[in-house]
Amino acid sequence: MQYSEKVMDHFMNPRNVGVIENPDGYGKIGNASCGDMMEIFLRIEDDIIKDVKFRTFGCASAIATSSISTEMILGKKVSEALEVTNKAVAEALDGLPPQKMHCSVLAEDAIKAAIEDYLKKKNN
Amino acid sequence: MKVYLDNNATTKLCKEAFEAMVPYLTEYYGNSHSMHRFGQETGKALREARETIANLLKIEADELIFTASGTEANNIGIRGVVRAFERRGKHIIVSEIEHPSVRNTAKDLEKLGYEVTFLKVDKNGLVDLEQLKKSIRKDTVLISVMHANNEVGTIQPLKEIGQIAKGHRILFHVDAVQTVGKLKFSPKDYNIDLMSFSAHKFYGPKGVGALYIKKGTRMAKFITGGGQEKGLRPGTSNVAAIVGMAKALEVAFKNIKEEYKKEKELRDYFEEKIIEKIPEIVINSKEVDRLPGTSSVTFKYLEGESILLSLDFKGIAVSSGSACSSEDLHASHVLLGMGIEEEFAHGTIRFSIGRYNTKEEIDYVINELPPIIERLRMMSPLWNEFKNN
Amino acid sequence: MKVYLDNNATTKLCKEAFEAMVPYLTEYYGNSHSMHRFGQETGKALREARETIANLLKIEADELIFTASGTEANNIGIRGVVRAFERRGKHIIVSEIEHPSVRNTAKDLEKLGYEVTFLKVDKNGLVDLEQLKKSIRKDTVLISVMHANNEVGTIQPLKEIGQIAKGHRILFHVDAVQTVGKLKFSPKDYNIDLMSFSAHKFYGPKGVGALYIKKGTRMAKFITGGGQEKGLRPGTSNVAAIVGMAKALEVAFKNIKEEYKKEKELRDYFEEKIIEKIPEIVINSKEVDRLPGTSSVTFKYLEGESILLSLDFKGIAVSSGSACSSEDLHASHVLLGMGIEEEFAHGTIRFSIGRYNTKEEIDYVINELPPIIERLRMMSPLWNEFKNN
Ligand SMILES: Cc1ncc(COP(=O)(O)O)c(C=O)c1O
Ligand SMILES: Cc1ncc(COP(=O)(O)O)c(C=O)c1O
Ligand code: FES
Ligand code: FES
Repeated sequence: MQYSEKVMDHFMNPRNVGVIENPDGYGKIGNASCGDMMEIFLRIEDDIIKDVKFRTFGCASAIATSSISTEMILGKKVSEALEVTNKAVAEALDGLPPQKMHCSVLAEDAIKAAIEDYLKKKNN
Repeated sequence: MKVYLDNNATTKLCKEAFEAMVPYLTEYYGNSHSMHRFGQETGKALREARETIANLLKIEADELIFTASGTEANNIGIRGVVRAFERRGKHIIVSEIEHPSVRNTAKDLEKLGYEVTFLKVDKNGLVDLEQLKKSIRKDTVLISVMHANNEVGTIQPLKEIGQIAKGHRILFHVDAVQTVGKLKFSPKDYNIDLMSFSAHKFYGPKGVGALYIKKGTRMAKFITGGGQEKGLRPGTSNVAAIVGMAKALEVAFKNIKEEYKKEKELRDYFEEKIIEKIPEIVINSKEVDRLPGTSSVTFKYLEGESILLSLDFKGIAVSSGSACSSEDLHASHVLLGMGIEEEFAHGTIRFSIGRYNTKEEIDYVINELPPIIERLRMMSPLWNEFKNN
Repeated sequence: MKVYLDNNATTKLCKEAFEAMVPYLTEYYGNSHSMHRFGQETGKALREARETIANLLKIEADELIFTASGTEANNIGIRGVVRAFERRGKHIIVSEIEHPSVRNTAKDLEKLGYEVTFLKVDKNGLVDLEQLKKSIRKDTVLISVMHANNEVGTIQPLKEIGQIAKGHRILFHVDAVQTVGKLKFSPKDYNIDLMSFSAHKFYGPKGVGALYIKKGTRMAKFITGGGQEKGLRPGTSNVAAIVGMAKALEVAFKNIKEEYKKEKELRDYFEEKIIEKIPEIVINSKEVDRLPGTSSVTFKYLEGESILLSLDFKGIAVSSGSACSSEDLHASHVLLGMGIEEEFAHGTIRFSIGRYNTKEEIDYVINELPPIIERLRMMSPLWNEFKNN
């Protein structure tokens, strides 16, 4: 099994690692016993993602997909961010080994969860 | 710097073995079972290699068959006796932490109508002798327990197990792939009936292993073909590799005690330093007799593949017990069998020190490891949860 | 002079293959399934070797698993499918003249509850297609027929057999150990589902073979262990040998037609001359398509071992179909299967010419052989009986 250079780059130099205090949206997905967990923090103004931070426990593929997906949603409208699929994330990384495709779902799900959290807060 | 700390996976072929092999890869190529001179040249080499290994292991040359790997030796040994002893009974006992070549063989035997008891191990990976005794039945024909575990290095009490087996007239198979060439012993020391080993674990070539079969042990054939290796492992003999195996074992035995000491010192030094420098780690099986060069370290709140690749980026080669770096996405059954929680099994890394490692290399690892762990933990939600509680 | 005419038994490793192997016996030693760089280096070599061989055989890389020998490939292939298709039926068909690695596997399957039809062959060693058709039953799951026979060189009508198999939706296994690297073909040409071959027959290293498994073929595991080679041939990959195999096949394919022509010319020249010089001999399978370098000669009223050793004394290496030079003291089942009388089977010698033989060497054999035969016949009561009648 071999990772693309892009995966290795995002794994070794992940973008947007960290936390946002009092985030507008927060999502946490995964299960430590399965070997993966991701949390994502969003700061949203006027339905636009102004800032995003993440933390991930998992393999190189999990960390790289987390990293690149934060780049992909930064500056986007919430509705656009919801359209980011795990396939698009994998493609942006120049592909993932087949047995690692499942890790890319983690990022997609975490983004969705954070946006749902944001929408729920907003509607309350 | 490049530091190879994956010597339990495979080792570098030693120069002596390579040089011993070269003539059999160039000049001497006859089939060792042919009657003509081309065959006699290689036939003689085959005989001598068998004698060399037999002498080192204090067995008879006649008690040794060459195989293509440790895996094959395990299959031929286990499947060969259970089939030969089918009429006496169809129950076998294997430990919970065997290598897949024993474990999956036992599982396949279950499908084929045999019954298997998987022996539990304690938190250090030691089998429970009381459970072993209780598991023995009238129809038990085989006990198979590995000598040292490849992931954590735990050395099993073979002497006691061998006595139990002998007392019940049950055959005793040992997967000694991790110990032959590292520890000095003979299968005769432990009442072993069948013992598997593999050259590439002791600086011999890949693609060759052997099975010790105690004289008089009834065996059915597993792989069928011509008459080579008593008909138990047919196929044109791989003389070059066998010669390399014998030479490698000879070299390994020459300094076996010094080598043991050196590896243990490096390993102990390594562990002492990283315990000092890195919080929240566990050294597995530390309390029991282990392989001298093996260090299994659980880095809590981390996933192994990410550690492995980060180390690799620095030129350091290790292996991981994480599901994420395994083919079937299951966490190591060895670590789980020892009662390590799944979450922590994921974060377990095996450092295996070998003959060619130096103190300088270990120092390099000791320096590179802490910042890697810190960086990854900063990213880990689990670590941050832990820190905040 | 030393003349090696036992190329059907095994061949000399070619220089190109040896040189391709050396880096993987010295510098690159990582486990090809490890994630670190040491493993990626060898993993890449393994992938490339698989692709090279697949390209030459016009199959997909994914359809090839590496084994330790032709024998193992035959066992994994045959036992793998019969177990996988057990529910559909338990009848298989194999030819009467298979190599022991197929023949004894079929016989073992009989013991395990399968039914085997052994297909008769004619005096040239060709299977009877009519008998094949008649042997097919509702529960037939596999036909296994070798491509070329190792003793007499007879090439079977694989195209026709493949069509028959396909027509009945029966799997078709071919032991192509004697033809891969000598004849240019693809398993796709003949509707083959499984095909075994072995590197040491085409100037590659001993200890490595391969099994072609047509995409989508259901296979049960024969040997169990880790996940290597799709779990069908577990054990640490022998990368050096696999790299050598790929290189050897590449070299063999480069001049495959010229080589065929050269060997055939030498062989035909040899046969012409000895027919001229030696009375009462029979060239077996002369009337049919044979391997180019194989010459099976029956020296009537003589016993093979004595010929073999007399030739060996002159530096000439051949093999014999005599019971006396076999381990089980049975005359060759191939020769007997072809209807050759036991008495004559004993006096049959296989001369197998290969890449490195020269016309000069053949001339030497042509000169040395007649006096040897004459001397031995002088001693033989059978010969004298014959002469006096
Ligand atoms: C036709 C045939 N099949 C199978 C084999 C077995 O090959 P190996 O020696 O690689 O196991 C041989 C050669 O010995 C052979 O000639
Ligand atoms: C304990 C143990 N048994 C068996 C094996 C299998 O050996 P091989 O790779 O030679 O088949 C290994 C190594 O992979 C091992 O560590
Ligand atoms: S997080 Fe386990 S495989 Fe990616
Ligand atoms: S005559 Fe001696 S074995 Fe046949």
